[in-house]
Amino acid sequence: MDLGLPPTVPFLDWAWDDLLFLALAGVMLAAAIFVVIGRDIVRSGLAMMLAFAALAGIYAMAGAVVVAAAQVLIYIGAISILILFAIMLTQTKSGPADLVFHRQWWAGLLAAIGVALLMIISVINTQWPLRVAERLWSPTDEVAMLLFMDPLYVFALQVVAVLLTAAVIGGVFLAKREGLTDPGERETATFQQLRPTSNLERLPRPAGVDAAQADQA
Amino acid sequence: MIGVDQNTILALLPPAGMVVLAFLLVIVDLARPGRDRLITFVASAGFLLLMALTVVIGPLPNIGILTGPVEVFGGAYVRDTMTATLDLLFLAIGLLSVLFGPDYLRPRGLPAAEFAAMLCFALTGAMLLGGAHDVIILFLALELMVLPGYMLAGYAKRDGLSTEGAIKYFLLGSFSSAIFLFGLVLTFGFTGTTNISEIADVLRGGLEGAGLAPGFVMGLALLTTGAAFKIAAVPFHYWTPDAYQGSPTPVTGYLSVGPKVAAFALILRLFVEALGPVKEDWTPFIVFLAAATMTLGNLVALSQDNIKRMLAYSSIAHTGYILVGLAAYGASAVGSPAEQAGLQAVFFYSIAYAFMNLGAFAVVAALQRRPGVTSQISSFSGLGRRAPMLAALMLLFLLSLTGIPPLAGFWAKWYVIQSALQVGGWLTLLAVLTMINAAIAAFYYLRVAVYMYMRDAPESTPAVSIGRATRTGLGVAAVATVAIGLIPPVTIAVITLAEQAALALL
Amino acid sequence: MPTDQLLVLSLMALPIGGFALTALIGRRLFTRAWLIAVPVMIVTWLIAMYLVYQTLFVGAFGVDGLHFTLYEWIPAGDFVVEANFAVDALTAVMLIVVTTVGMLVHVYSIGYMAHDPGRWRFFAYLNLFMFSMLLLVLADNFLLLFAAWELVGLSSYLLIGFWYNRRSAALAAKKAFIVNRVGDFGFALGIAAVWTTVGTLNFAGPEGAFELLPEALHEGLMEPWMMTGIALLLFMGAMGKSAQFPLHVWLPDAMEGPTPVSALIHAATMVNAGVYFVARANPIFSSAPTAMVIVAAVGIFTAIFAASIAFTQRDIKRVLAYSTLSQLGYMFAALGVGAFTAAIFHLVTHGFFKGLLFLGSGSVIHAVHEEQDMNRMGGLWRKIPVTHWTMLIGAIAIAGIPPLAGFWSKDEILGESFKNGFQWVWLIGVVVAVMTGLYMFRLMGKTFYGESHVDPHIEDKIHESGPAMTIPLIILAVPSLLIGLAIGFPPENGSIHHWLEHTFEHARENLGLHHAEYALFGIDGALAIVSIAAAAIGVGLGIYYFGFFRRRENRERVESMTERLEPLYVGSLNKWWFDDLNDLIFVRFGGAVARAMWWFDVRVVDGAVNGIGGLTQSTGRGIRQIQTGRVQNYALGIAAGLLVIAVTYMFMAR
Amino acid sequence: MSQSLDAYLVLSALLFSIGTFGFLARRNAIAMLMSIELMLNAVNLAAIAFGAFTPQLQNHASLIALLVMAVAAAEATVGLAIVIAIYRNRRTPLVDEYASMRE
Amino acid sequence: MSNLPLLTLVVFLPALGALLIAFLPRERHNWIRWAALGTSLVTWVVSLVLLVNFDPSQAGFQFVETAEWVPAFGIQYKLGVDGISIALVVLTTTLTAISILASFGPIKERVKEYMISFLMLEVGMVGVFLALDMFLFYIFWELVLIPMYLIIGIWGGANRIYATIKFVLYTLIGSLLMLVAILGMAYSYQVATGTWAGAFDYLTLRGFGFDPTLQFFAFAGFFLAFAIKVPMFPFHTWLPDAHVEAPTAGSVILAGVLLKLGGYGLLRFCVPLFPDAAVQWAPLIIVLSLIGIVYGAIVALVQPDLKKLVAYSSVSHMGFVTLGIFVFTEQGVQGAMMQMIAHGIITGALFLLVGVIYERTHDRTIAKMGGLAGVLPVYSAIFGFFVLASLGLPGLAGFVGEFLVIVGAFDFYPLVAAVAALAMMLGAAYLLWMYQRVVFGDLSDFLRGLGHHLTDMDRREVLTLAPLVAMAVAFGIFPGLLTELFQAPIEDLLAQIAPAVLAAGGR
Repeated sequence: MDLGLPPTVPFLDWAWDDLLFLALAGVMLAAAIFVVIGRDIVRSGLAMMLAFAALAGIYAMAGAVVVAAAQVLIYIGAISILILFAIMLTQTKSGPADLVFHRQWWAGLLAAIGVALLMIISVINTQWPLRVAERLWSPTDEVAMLLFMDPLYVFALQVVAVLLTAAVIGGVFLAKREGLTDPGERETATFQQLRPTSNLERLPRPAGVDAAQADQA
Repeated sequence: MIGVDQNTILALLPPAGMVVLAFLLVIVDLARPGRDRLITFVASAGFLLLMALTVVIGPLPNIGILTGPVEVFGGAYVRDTMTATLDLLFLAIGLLSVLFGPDYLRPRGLPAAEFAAMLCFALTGAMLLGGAHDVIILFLALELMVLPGYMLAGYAKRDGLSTEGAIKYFLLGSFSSAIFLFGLVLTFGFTGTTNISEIADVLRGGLEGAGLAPGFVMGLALLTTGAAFKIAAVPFHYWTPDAYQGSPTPVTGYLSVGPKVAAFALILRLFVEALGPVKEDWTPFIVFLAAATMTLGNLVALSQDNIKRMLAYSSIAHTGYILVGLAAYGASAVGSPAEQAGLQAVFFYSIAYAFMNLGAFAVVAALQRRPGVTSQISSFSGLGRRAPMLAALMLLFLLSLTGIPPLAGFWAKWYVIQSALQVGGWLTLLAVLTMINAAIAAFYYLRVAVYMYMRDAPESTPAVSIGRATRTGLGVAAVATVAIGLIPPVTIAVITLAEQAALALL
Repeated sequence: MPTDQLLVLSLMALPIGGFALTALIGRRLFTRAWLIAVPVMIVTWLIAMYLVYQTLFVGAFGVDGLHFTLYEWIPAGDFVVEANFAVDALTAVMLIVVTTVGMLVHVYSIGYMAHDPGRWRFFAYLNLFMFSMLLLVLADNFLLLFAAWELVGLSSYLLIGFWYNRRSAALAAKKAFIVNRVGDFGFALGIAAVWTTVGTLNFAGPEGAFELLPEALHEGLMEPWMMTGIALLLFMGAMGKSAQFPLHVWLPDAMEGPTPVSALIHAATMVNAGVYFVARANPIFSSAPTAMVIVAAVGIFTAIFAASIAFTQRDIKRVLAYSTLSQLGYMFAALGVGAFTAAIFHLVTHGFFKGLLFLGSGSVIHAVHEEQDMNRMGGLWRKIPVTHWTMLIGAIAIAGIPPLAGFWSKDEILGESFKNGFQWVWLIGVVVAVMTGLYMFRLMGKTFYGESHVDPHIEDKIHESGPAMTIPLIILAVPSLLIGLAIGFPPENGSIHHWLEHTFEHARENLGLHHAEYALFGIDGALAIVSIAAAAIGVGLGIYYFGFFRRRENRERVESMTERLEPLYVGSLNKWWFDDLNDLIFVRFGGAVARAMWWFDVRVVDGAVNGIGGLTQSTGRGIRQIQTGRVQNYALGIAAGLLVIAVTYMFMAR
Repeated sequence: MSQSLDAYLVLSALLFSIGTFGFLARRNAIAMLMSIELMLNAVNLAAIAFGAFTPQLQNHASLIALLVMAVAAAEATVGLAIVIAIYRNRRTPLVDEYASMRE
Repeated sequence: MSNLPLLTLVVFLPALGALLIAFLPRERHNWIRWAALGTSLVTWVVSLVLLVNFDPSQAGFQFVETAEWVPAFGIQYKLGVDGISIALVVLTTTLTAISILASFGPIKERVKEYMISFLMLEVGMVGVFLALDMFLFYIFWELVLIPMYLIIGIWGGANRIYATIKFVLYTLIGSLLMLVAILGMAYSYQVATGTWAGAFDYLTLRGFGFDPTLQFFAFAGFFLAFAIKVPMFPFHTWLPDAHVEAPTAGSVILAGVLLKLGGYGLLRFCVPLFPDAAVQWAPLIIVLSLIGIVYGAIVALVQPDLKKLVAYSSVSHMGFVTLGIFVFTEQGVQGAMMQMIAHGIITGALFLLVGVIYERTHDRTIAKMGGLAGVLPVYSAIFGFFVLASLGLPGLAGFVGEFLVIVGAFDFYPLVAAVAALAMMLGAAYLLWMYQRVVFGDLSDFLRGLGHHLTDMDRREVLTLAPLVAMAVAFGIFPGLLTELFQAPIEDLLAQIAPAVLAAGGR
């Protein structure tokens, strides 16, 4: 398909791919940042869907079209929706900043920046021994063949199946609302007692000095 | 093509059987809802059957259809002595946990079926972890193990503490999983393979002269962090006390051993087998983690008033002790006997620890059969009079945890120290630190004994009664704790098991 | 086993058997508690006399005496201590004093203790003491002697503290034992030194320490200072037992015990053990001239020091106690100057007359209803004549008026000190002789003469003691009168000198003392005159001040004298503040030190232990705070951990 | 740039860090869950990137990403179930208010 | 006789008895008591049979029993007895029987648990003395800890929990480091020989000759464990607390046997296994011993509590043991052994006596006592006897050991002996002062207030003390009975460390 575009982006002298990549990356990062700083959690959820979509585009650019498709199906179609439902179930819309962010958000920010710097520095400085210059494509059929023919992935698929089953069984149990009141006493009844009290048994002072007092402990 | 041959079936039978058992339990529950005793029976019978099956399949020292390691699914899963040993251990853990469940769950209106089923799923993951020979499987198995664990932690879903523990466990666990996964991917990108043997080969080959690439080092750091989280090593232990305290007590018992041993299996497969060639790089961290973990665990345990929380910190400390074995492996020269000794120590300690720690939690759970009994240490007051047998068992487990000979826990420490001493150097100091820690630990373990034997219970304290399942389970744990320490054939059997399992890794 | 050995053993077996039997069944004998102890003692005395006869007069055991081993007491590799015994001349002489006085005291006690409910204990202890004392003189090695040494200390402890509910008695008993232990500290070390040097602890024989030690010195195997050290360490033991300055403090207090005990233990026998031991160990001491000088100095200083205190004491027994100290000082001075025979001679005579004086004082005390303060006596001589006359004999004897016993021995001591080149000892000795006469006659005067100061209530009830008490007094008066003549005449050539000649051969050789003829009309005569004069002056002064008939002038003389000698008087009255010094050093300062150390133990040593424990706990409690319960904190912790680990990895990676 | 492995990896690192920040800073359990999803996606991106530039990994990377997605789905299921359960107990989704257990 | 595994019998008979008691009904106190006493007496008889059949002329171990245990590490079940251990074994069995008898009166609650604990304690103690395998030794060593922990903690006095935890922690720290040393030693052996066989065998290790660095540290590990147990200054502070809080019989065993474990360990393991290190460490140990001797005695002077006084006196007396061992002379070591036996007998008896008075008055404050001699003549006499024995009166057991140590120390360095001999004075001072305050004088108001409760010792109490009196006298007059037992092993030991002593410039 030839749209008659110039081989590179005008003025910037970038490949068009690069421009697309940058655009998608920009969208994704912006959306991701909105996810983590947005006050309205519903919007955060929606932004997350956007970020996932942009990511799907990047996957496609990186040649992993199957993954791109799966991203749309699974992440956007399933997980995000799930999360949105959960938000609906638990959320009282937006709130002031102190409800959104923990007081130590700045420390978190520092840590995140640190992680980012470390990761970026380390990956940039690495000569990946196996890398090739040219981007490769992962043809869907090959991926499919691999998935169903390679014993590793067959096995992995089985494990994932069990994993999902387990998650579903457990999730249903946990999320299921039971009308009956609890017949047994709940351990929450003892909340107060759980607060650490200080009648700890500490080594008393020398016995000769205040034996009697120490014994009262 | 996938060759489903005899070996594949044999190799995969125990974990597969576990999945089947899980489904069976769900089906039984659907068919006959609320029959807790039936569920417990089916589950324990299933565990026993699977144990027998595992023994029959092998490969165990001198037993088993399989006589050597078998790789299946293109090398994604391996059944060697380590796998078999860990399978047995996980099955035993499962059996005990299932037995301890009903006494606690039933009075609180919690079903046994889902508990048992979740346990089965989690243990499937653990067992797969023991045999995983591909990082993809490793990760999936890890998730399979931890996800049911999160749910088990929140199993008492109407209990605020249980769910609180669960969400903390879940959030932090997922966070660490992501970190771990990133590490895996970086490794994967660096080595170009996911197979554990191949990773080792690549690393072994690629280390000639050249240093490690920063990207891979970053991967190592991420992996170390993730793994340290899973075993609850300091400073990644934060989830442990809260999750353990909040969880229903039988679950706490399981959490304190199952995921921990499984996480060690992961470390053995990943760090020892795959990253063994770069052990010089990660060993210093293990040494540090070991020292920090046992020291902090013990120090904080000193001042705990809640026995579950205390045992949680104590389990952190035990993680530290096990790490000493790993450190011994890491610090020793390649091919030296200390390498094997270190790994052997890890296995032996895990086995001994599983029984004694489960036993201790089981006593706590048994006490809490009557709802309203808190997990404050003071609820042990006068137990020596109220329930002499139970108190004696608790004392036994505590002594074993302390490391008093000739109980299992003593041998475990023995092994750890010995492996560290074999390496010498800094590890000698680590051994000494271990012993000092053991002495500190004696203080809080004995504090429980003080309550049991030297303080009187309040007047109104009701009698203690324990169910048959718990009784059986306690008996098993106690017999194991004593037998591993005291009865020579058993000791030797466990030693051999640990030895062969260690050899399988080298 | 030969009869002689059996007899020797029975000397010890009888009293210890008597002790055991009395301890077990004595209580049921009520007033006849003596029924076992006294006969046993009489038999013991008879056996002892037989042995003495065999040793000294028949010479049945030769010059070296009878030596035999019962069994190996402590076999510990090279270190072997036997239970071996010896009867030689020195022992025999000691046996005379010990058993005779012991027997008489036993008899005397029948009367003296007749009304005490604890009499069975008393007789049991007396027998125990006799056993220990006999073991002491019979022992043929250092350690066995040391054992006996401690056992007599024990008996002394038990007897001093006999009236246990009297606090002062209990304290005195304790003090006696502990002060003796101070001496024994040195003694034990001395014994250890002997063994380390020569590898044996036996006294006699060619392989005995008394042969080997001087030999080792001769052959240069040991330095002279080592010999001196050994001698001084051993002497420490003797100082303790014989109450020499500065370990004298226990003896006056020991008078808290019943009077027969004072007579037996604290005058006639036990306190002489030090003298006996130094005499026994003469080969060692004579090889260490420096030590000898120190012995002489300590002895003569004690003599004058104690005599000075005896002037002012009011308690009749205390005066006698200080007198005993003083006389013991004489003996040590004699030992120190090399006059071993003289020392033993004085030991014998002193044993008799001091025993007599003590028993007499007991009789007096009994008569005035347990009153010991001489200011509350006076004029008793008519009421208790037997006591008076016998005590007078004792007093003259101790004062050193010839021909009574004390003169001969004391004169010999003074004479030999002068002749052996210790003129300073002689000079002080003469002064002490004056003082002796003075304080003894002060005692006699205050007690028996002058007007009565006795409590009027008991004035009428005073009567002479019964025969059980008076007969021993009379019997003892005989040797006090005559024994000096009997065994010590002619001077330096009496029987005792012949008996002991062989025993002190070593010493003479080592010291190189030539044995000049006694020159009655030469230096010896002159010296004798001096000592007679000194004694006479002392007695004269005593009579002058305290008189036979207490008159106003007497008291005025005393008062004017005390005024003139005020500082000396006060010092003497307060025993030169020695008890206060001890109290200050040991009780107050020592107690403070001990309390300080206890404080140190509880606060510092144990405090460190608990501190470490507490620190551990509080560290735990501190670290505990990082577990905030908030997931974000935890996550932050994890992230921080990750960063730290990653950065470290980066730096550490190859 | 789109031909550069580093670019993808840097992007992945950025996404991972944003997720990390979200996890560290947000109080809402679901927001934290979403942050984790971002982190998992970052992992996937890295995997795909490696696949795109490493012949041996080419197709494997896609499969890894797929498996990770499945895991993420399971994780989300479990997580949301737990969130709902605790919300019933505590009536708040703010995680830092769940601090009954501490020290 | 030789076919019977006598040593195993003597170790595990008490365990059998404990098992039997476990099946007796809990409320049948008398059955339990008699069963425990019977067990301990049978054990005692077996130990006597052992003693009778023992040949003191041999230096080596006799009645050795060996069985494989964990061959992978060369761990064996190996028991054996020599002159040193047999004396301590008999002391242990005797004191245990006496302690059990002495507990008939005072222990009225939880008799069953008490007796089981006591018998298990005996298993551990006898086992420690008999074990010839380092591993087995360690097991018995730790086994002692738990029953004692319970005995103090359950049947102890007011501040018992503090005391028992302190006791256990203190001991545990030492023993855990000893474990490190044991393992280091075994491993070093394995490296040198290439086999684990014999790596824990005492007899093999004893002649092995480890390298100096290992010796230095392994010695430190062992020494700490034993020094705490002995206890040496400055590791002694658990002792007064433990003694004060322990029930009477517990104190008896604590003083009589447990402290001996430390002395025995030094003699059996520290010195022969690490001769070079022992010589190297000796000066420090001697200094600490001397401090302990003098310091313990001085602190004992001012103790207000009878038990504390006796406890501090133990510190002083046990100082002689460590001193005697580390001067490396025949007399020193003989003295140390004698002192251990004597201290076991005498201090055990003193604690029994304190217990007798405590049972009547429920008080141990010296200041409240006084004048017992008039009311309790038999008690006062026996008390006096042991006071004298304790202060080292010749003719009683306490003297021989002390004197031999002084002689041995003098041989080593006279000043050392001089400092040690200070204890003669100080010992007399604190003991006699205490005795005077308790027994002499007028009956105190406190005691008078007790009226007719203040009775003299009954027959059972006399019976518990009579054997101790007999032993104190017998070993004082015939110390050869014991020294002959010790002679051969001690000569053996000294011959073994002679090269090390020579190398260090000793004699």
